[in-house]
Amino acid sequence: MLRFVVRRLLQLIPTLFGLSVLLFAWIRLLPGGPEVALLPENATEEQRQALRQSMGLDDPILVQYGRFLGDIAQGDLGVSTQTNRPVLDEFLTKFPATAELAITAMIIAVAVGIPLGYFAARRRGGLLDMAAVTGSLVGICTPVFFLAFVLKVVFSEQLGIFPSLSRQTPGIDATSITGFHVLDGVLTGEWDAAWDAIMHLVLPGIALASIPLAVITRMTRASVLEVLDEDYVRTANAKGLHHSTVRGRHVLRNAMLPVVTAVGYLAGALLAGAVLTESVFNFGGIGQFLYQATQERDYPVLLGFILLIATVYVLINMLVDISYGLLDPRVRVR
Amino acid sequence: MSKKSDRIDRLAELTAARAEDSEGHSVWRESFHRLRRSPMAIVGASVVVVFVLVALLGDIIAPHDPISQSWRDEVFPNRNEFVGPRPENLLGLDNMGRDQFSRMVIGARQSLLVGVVATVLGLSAGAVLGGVAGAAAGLGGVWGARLDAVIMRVVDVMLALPTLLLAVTVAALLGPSLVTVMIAVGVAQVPIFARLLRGSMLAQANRDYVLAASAVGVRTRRIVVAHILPNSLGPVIVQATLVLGIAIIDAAALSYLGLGNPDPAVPEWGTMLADAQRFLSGAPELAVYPALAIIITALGFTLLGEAMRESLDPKLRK
Amino acid sequence: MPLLTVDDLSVTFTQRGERDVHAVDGVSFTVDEGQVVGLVGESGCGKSVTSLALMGLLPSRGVRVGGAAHLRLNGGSGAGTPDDTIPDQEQQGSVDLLAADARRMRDLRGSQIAMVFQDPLSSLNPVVPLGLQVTEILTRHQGLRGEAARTKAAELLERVGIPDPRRRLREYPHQQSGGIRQRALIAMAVACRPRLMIADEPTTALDVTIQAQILELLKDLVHNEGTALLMITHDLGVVAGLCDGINVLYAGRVVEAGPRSALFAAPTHPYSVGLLHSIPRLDAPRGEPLTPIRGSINDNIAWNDGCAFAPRCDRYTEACLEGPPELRHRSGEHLHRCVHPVGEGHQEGPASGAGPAATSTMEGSG
Amino acid sequence: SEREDGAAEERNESEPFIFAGAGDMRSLDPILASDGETFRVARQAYETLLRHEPGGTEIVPGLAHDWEQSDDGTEWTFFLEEDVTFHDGEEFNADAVCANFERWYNFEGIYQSQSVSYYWTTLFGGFADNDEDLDLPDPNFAGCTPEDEHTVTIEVEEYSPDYPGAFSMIALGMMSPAAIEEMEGEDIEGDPDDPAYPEYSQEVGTVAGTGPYEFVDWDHDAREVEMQRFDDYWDEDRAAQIQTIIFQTIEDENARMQALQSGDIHGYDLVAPADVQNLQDEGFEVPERGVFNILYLAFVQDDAGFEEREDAAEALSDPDVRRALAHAVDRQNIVDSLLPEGGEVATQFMPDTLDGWSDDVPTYDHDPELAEELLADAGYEDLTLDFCYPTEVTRPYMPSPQDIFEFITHDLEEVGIEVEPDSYEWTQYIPHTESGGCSLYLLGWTGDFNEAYNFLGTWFADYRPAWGHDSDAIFDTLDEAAAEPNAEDRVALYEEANEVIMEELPGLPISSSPPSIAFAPDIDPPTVSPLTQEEFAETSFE
Amino acid sequence: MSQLMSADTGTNEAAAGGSSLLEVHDLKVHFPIRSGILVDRTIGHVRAVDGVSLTVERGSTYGLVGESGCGKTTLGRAVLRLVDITDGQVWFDGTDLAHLGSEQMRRQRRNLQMVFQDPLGSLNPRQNIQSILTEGLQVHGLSTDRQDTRRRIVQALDDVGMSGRALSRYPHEFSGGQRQRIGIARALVLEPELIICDEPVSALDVSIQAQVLNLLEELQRERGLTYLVIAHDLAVVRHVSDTVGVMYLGSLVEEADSDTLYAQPRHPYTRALMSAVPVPDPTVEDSRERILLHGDLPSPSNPPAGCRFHTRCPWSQPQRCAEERPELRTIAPGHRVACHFAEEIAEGTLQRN
Ligand SMILES: Nc1ncnc2c1ncn2[C@@H]1O[C@H](COP(=O)(O)OP(=O)(O)OP(=O)(O)O)[C@@H](O)[C@H]1O
Ligand SMILES: Nc1ncnc2c1ncn2[C@@H]1O[C@H](COP(=O)(O)OP(=O)(O)OP(=O)(O)O)[C@@H](O)[C@H]1O
Ligand SMILES: [Mg+2]
Ligand SMILES: [Mg+2]
Repeated sequence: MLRFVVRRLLQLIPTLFGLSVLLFAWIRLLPGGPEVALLPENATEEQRQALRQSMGLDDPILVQYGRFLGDIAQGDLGVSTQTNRPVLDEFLTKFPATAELAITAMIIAVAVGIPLGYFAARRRGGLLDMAAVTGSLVGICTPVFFLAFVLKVVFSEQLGIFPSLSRQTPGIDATSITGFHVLDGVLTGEWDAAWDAIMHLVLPGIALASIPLAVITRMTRASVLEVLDEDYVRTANAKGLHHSTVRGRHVLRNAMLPVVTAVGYLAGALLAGAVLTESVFNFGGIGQFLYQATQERDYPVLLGFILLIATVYVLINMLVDISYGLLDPRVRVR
Repeated sequence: MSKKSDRIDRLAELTAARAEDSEGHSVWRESFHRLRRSPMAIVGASVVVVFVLVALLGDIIAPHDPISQSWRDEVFPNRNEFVGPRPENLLGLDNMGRDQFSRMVIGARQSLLVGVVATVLGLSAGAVLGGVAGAAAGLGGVWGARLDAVIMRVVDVMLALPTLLLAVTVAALLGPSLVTVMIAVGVAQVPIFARLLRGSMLAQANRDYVLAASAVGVRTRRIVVAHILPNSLGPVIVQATLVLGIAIIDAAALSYLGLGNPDPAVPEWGTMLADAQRFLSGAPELAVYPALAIIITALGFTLLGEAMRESLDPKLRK
Repeated sequence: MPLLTVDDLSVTFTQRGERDVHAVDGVSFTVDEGQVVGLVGESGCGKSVTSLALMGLLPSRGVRVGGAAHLRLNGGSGAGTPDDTIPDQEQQGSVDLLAADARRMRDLRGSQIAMVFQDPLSSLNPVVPLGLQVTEILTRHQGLRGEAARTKAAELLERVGIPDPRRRLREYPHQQSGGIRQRALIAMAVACRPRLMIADEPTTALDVTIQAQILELLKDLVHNEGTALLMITHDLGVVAGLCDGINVLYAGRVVEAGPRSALFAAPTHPYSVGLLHSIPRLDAPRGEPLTPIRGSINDNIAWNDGCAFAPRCDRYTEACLEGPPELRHRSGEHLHRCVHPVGEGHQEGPASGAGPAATSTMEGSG
Repeated sequence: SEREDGAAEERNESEPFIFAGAGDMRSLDPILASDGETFRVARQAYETLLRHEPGGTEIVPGLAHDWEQSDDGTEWTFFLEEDVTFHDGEEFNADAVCANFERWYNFEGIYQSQSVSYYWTTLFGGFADNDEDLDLPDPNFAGCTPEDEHTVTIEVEEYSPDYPGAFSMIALGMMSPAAIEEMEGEDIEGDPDDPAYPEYSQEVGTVAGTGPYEFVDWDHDAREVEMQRFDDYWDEDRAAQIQTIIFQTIEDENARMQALQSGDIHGYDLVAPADVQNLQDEGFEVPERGVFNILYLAFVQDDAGFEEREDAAEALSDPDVRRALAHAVDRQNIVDSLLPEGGEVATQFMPDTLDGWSDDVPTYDHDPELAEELLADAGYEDLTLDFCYPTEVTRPYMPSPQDIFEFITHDLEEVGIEVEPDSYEWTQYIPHTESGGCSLYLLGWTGDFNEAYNFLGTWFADYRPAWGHDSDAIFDTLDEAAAEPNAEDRVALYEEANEVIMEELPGLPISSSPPSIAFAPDIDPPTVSPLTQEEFAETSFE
Repeated sequence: MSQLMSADTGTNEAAAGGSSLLEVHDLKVHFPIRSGILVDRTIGHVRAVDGVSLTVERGSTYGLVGESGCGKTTLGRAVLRLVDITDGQVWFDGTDLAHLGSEQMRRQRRNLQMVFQDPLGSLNPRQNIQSILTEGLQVHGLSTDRQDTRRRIVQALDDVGMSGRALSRYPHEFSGGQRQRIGIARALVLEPELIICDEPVSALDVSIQAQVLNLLEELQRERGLTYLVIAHDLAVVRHVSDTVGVMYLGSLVEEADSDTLYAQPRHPYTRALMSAVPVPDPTVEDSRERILLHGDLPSPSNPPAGCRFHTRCPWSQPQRCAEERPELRTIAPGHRVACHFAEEIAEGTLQRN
């Protein structure tokens, strides 16, 4: 098992390395080169030269890449042109908001999707099944931003149940330790702050959960259907085991394997969906900041965030792989 | 003598029912037959057909110029006064006094265009990458394995970038335009297609019929092209259908984020939806129409894709 | 009263938009205590469906089960004390496996009747350690937990001839060889000393040398424990060495049944005869040609139209198409379902190779 | 239970007033800023020597209860309030005033950049030691002299119509001398065009003003500024009512409205016209501000090095083309359909409430036929023009830029002009249009104080690539007006300038319209100001 | 080894002129086991085939039996060069296939054909029967004339007992037996000299099995085909073969003509195998002596030292069996055994332990 974990950890290196190459190539491949992105359209040849000089664009490409890699290794991803703060700092301060939101969404998706998928599969062709199948299809096809907007209008503007924006009621007394508001509230015992943070998470969490929820429901359903047909489930039943044992140990446990993998790549969907959801809910995480960066052509942030998000994504997938290894003894071998 | 043939006829009659006619049905055709019986496919295909027709025949269907603000004297967005459905404007007017119905119709064209171009882009680039990797890994020995490893590493890395995020960044770097959206959405699909085709090809490469073909003396190139590829395309076609749906949603999202066509007059569902949210209190339908259009169209493609997936599923093939 | 009395068992698969499949069609047989009864037949003749019906493991939708299958009980292990919720008949010591409700069946399965399946790899849960898969049945039916269960499980594995049982308990199915896996499945099946064990092609996926080991093990268990065994297989050789009584199935019906000596000595149904002549025998002199059965199982006709085997039968006459043939006594317990049984004088046979199967399908008999 | 009640009451008492703007503030030190979002917040913490009457544009006493000007308008003497203390406990007096002016005048390095100290350079020219790279004007500031403890004289080189208005600019808010001393060492890093603000302007702690509220916290990530009532505020009549006030950033105007409706905020600025009626119907307060702005469409006549604009610039250099454009645009329609109630078509580049507004400017009625004719005569039947508009932004003079853009585009296309749309995010839009990157673009201006020069001078004092319009007639008239201390003569010159401008038509003034602000029903809102200079100290919960 | 070097091309004296069609010399196929953290390294080998030599006479059938995983399939594929040969020679009709260039090998394949175990899996589901059968002709340039091609494939179908009506149908529309016939027809249409049948009947029902076995025999009689039949079912192999080779863990342990093998099995493994095959006759079954092996086939990636079979052998002797690998030696004409104590066991001087 340890070997497996170490192996997976080491496999990160080529991926991250490849990522840096890709990003670097991408900057260079921008039509007209990076100066087009950084200089005004009517820039003079002199300005161009000066920029090329200062960015070392005339150095051999390998030297440039080496410098790029060196900077990254030192955590230097440049400075945001919007805020003038280092990109890494921006990311680190905004990450907790997005992480909190994404985790909420994932919890919703898993907590609702798995039971729903399971019961849909058990009552295949029944009413619940039809509802789950159509519901999840519609869920996948509904643009996140529209859903977010509708949720806001209904639950916040009309019914006034949940707040319509941000992570926290302004002016609430909350101590910040980790940047995760709910966690902070629990750690410090500021229960009202924790509750406030939870209330703020509900609507964006649901909006962001829509796609993962749909995917997990469908996947659970398909995979439960498949597992129900497996010989070992028949064996378990032949042993006269209680229904609950069969369901938990023999059906769900195996049916969860593909779902676990899905959680990994859904993390990507969550990070992407955060761009839209956070903007609608003014949530102030990396998604919204990235959106502002696209608006203001904040290239250092765009590229830096992409690199960091991809790293986070790769890390999540590695964790998912490792937990998959924990769940499925067969993959540990390799 | 006659007694014997009677007897044979009788038995033949009884067994005939199972012997079926001897006209061969290819797997594709069988799938298609199954597809035609699936309600999911029927609904999906109808939506898709209507959508494509509307998109192609938009100019004929649309009763008015979707860009001309012909009735702008009748609409006062600043006072929340809008014009709802009426005989000459089936879906009413938008906030600029344009015929909403015509805009919806012409908007379909943008969506189709983005969807098709992005999918073709993603599919062709992905298929080339995946096809080369798959062929190399399946048959190519040591060097093939290395080529495959290199390509798949690149694809892994691309896969590490969440698709919409990749699209947003591409769009931001290239500047807003329709072409940007197509490229962005297309590029995001490349790794998915590549993986899919490679996986599917590898699965096929291990099948006995491939071995049989090379045992017969078929050249490697022909094995790939004539045996492995056609059998691997099923999932790719399914995915392409699904991607068409996704592309329409993603394109709407990009337009919503302001990364689409910078000309706001050109009707595009995502932009229309983003725009209309401002008038939710006065004219909620302005937002609802494009939203429904996006959902229904994407749903149509998704249903069709899912139905195709089911009809191609070997498990259902008896 | 025999241990298991299967009476007119029929299983029909119904699916909307498709013809009903009569997978099992009026099968009757009995199994006595300590007896090994074989169900033989080609693929698709309904062997597995029969066993699943007896176990109550058929899917709940789209299946019609008819007939009865009484399992004799005599208080004691597993089933617990008499109880108001159990029907009267049961109180008297027998239960109809086809009529019992789901909860009751769960109590019976594993404790009174156990089953061993064909593919030992897919029949074991890949992500649960072998040990837990063995102990869970002990926990369920005997209330054993923790170390007690583990000790008992290790004993069981030891008994079915698995070396180093303690280690295996911690391991997973994929780490075991095919033989070990099948032994483990058998260990689970015998864990609660069931009165009846059903083995559905327990050796088909295994090599001959391993098959011999497993067959030996099964024999041993039947011998020592007095467990009755319903052996399902397509291999007549296996049946010949193991079973006391044999039922030959064809297209969902028993076409011939009897004690093995009688049946092998003088098979009467053309199908049984054909099967026996299809198999190359190791002890036969080389060069003796095989005489296969024509066509394939797809060439059947429905039993209602006559003998399902008629299209493949060399002895077929028009009489075969006059309704379904009856299952008749030949001698003693030897039964057959044939209009023109072998060895009873056959008047009107079509020339070999000119049978209807050869004309209606493309498959010649070579 | 008594204790509980008490706690509940206390919380109610400390319940913050939350107001949403469309952007975060940029700097705690107002001299480093030039944007409305910063000034809105800064106005609560700082005060200026003079200020505007609540709800109007008239200049009234601020920290100076009286002021005098010399005849030539170069010496300004202020008589200061006594007993005024800064948030950090320092005393406000003549020395403090001079400390501020000396500090600004002696800015060095990137502090001198236009993008840092825009208002200083606009109002007082350059610095003691101008950086040669920055191309700065000579300073107009000549010195600050404390006459006595509470009297101070500020001298300038020459008269400017920006005075005394300049002394009411919140950019020149008074900062505690102790704070100034502390800031002294901090440099601005980065580019002159893209400065990295010094830490003191980003973290609460150093800065201190005299206003009714003091800064408590600025959460950059949540983009919230929290302010606390300053209990030692000097003017009891204008002391703050509410204990805590929070300025929040919600970019999307729709989201701002929803936040107000769902009770997450108590007020917000820049209400979309479509929402005004709606909010009022639901019981929200949408007080009407006076009109003090101009929205215009610029006709840029110089390509400024943007080669693809060459043809467009040449066409726009033809006065007939510009006139044709003016006739093509249906401004009344824009005002009727898109702008808030109370908006009017502008006939010249300033609102009609301002002295200097002329009755005799040439007018350009909506007349598409005439426009087409003019274009045909000029030989530009198939003219293609690029037209820029800002995205994702609402300005006080321009509630929905894209809608206005679409209206105008439609009008232009009606007369046969082909429009190439181009959009930029606001922070990109300003530099791009300013450098002459667009042929047509939408922009506007809200006046800082009641002086025509604040409008006209902003655009037409000299040659700007933003207009590409070179006209001695306009520049000279405005120069003359700027140097004329006599109010009456000056107004006459303004009128003349307006007439010339409308004759030459470097761009088309479109409208003046009142920007809207909204408050929750349980709020007693502050007096709203045409200059968007609300003082939230007046606000209270009902 | 030296033979190997010189044997790149040209003919082998031993093979030339003789009646043997196929000679395999010391054939080895080792599959590398790759694993590694960043770059895959070879950390070991699966010795699927580990030094097999055998000769197949023209017009005869050579049967190969052994437990699952012992390398039968690999050996068959290696002959056709469908897997990479690690070492050894494969003389086919005077040519060493093991060292042919890939294009030459491809051409040779016309003469060596293969029938696969899984009849459905070995047919391309998207090709109809016509195209399946024509493909071989096409790639070998034999299908110049449309009519001739059609005649040939119809003939091939006829040979396997199917009608030409099948041509336009697809594999999934046939029964298992019919599919296997199609597989055989595909091999036949090229008129090969040698057909390698890899488990040709093990996926089929008993009754169909007999049909296919009869068909194979019939074809051999009619055309003088040579077969290499691979199966795990000893009864089947013995039934069809003239000579039978018994494989255990990658190598041959015994080889004899099929009657001799049944009458006088000399290798303990063969004996065990023989005794394990059930016979459908109760009297035989009840009276038979059984040699039960314990344990399973060891892993071919880590085979036991000495005699590969010693771990499971009832006669295994402490020292020699564990240390010295027995040669395949001729103990009687046409009877080769790889056991140190073959004679002792046969004479009964060595008892089972
Ligand atoms: N779930 C099902 N739905 C429909 N038909 C079924 C189902 N299960 C089995 N059948 C049909 O019932 C018949 C008997 O199947 P069964 O599995 O009992 O055969 P078998 O004798 O066990 O064959 P094998 O030797 O291949 O295991 C077959 O024709 C099969 O197609
Ligand atoms: N391509 C391959 N890569 C690695 N190992 C292989 C490969 N092909 C076969 N092997 C291994 O080589 C050994 C021999 O396999 P082979 O298929 O020849 O056995 P077999 O005797 O045909 O068995 P079966 O009766 O199961 O078909 C097995 O252990 C197998 O796992
Ligand atoms: Mg079965
Ligand atoms: Mg094999």
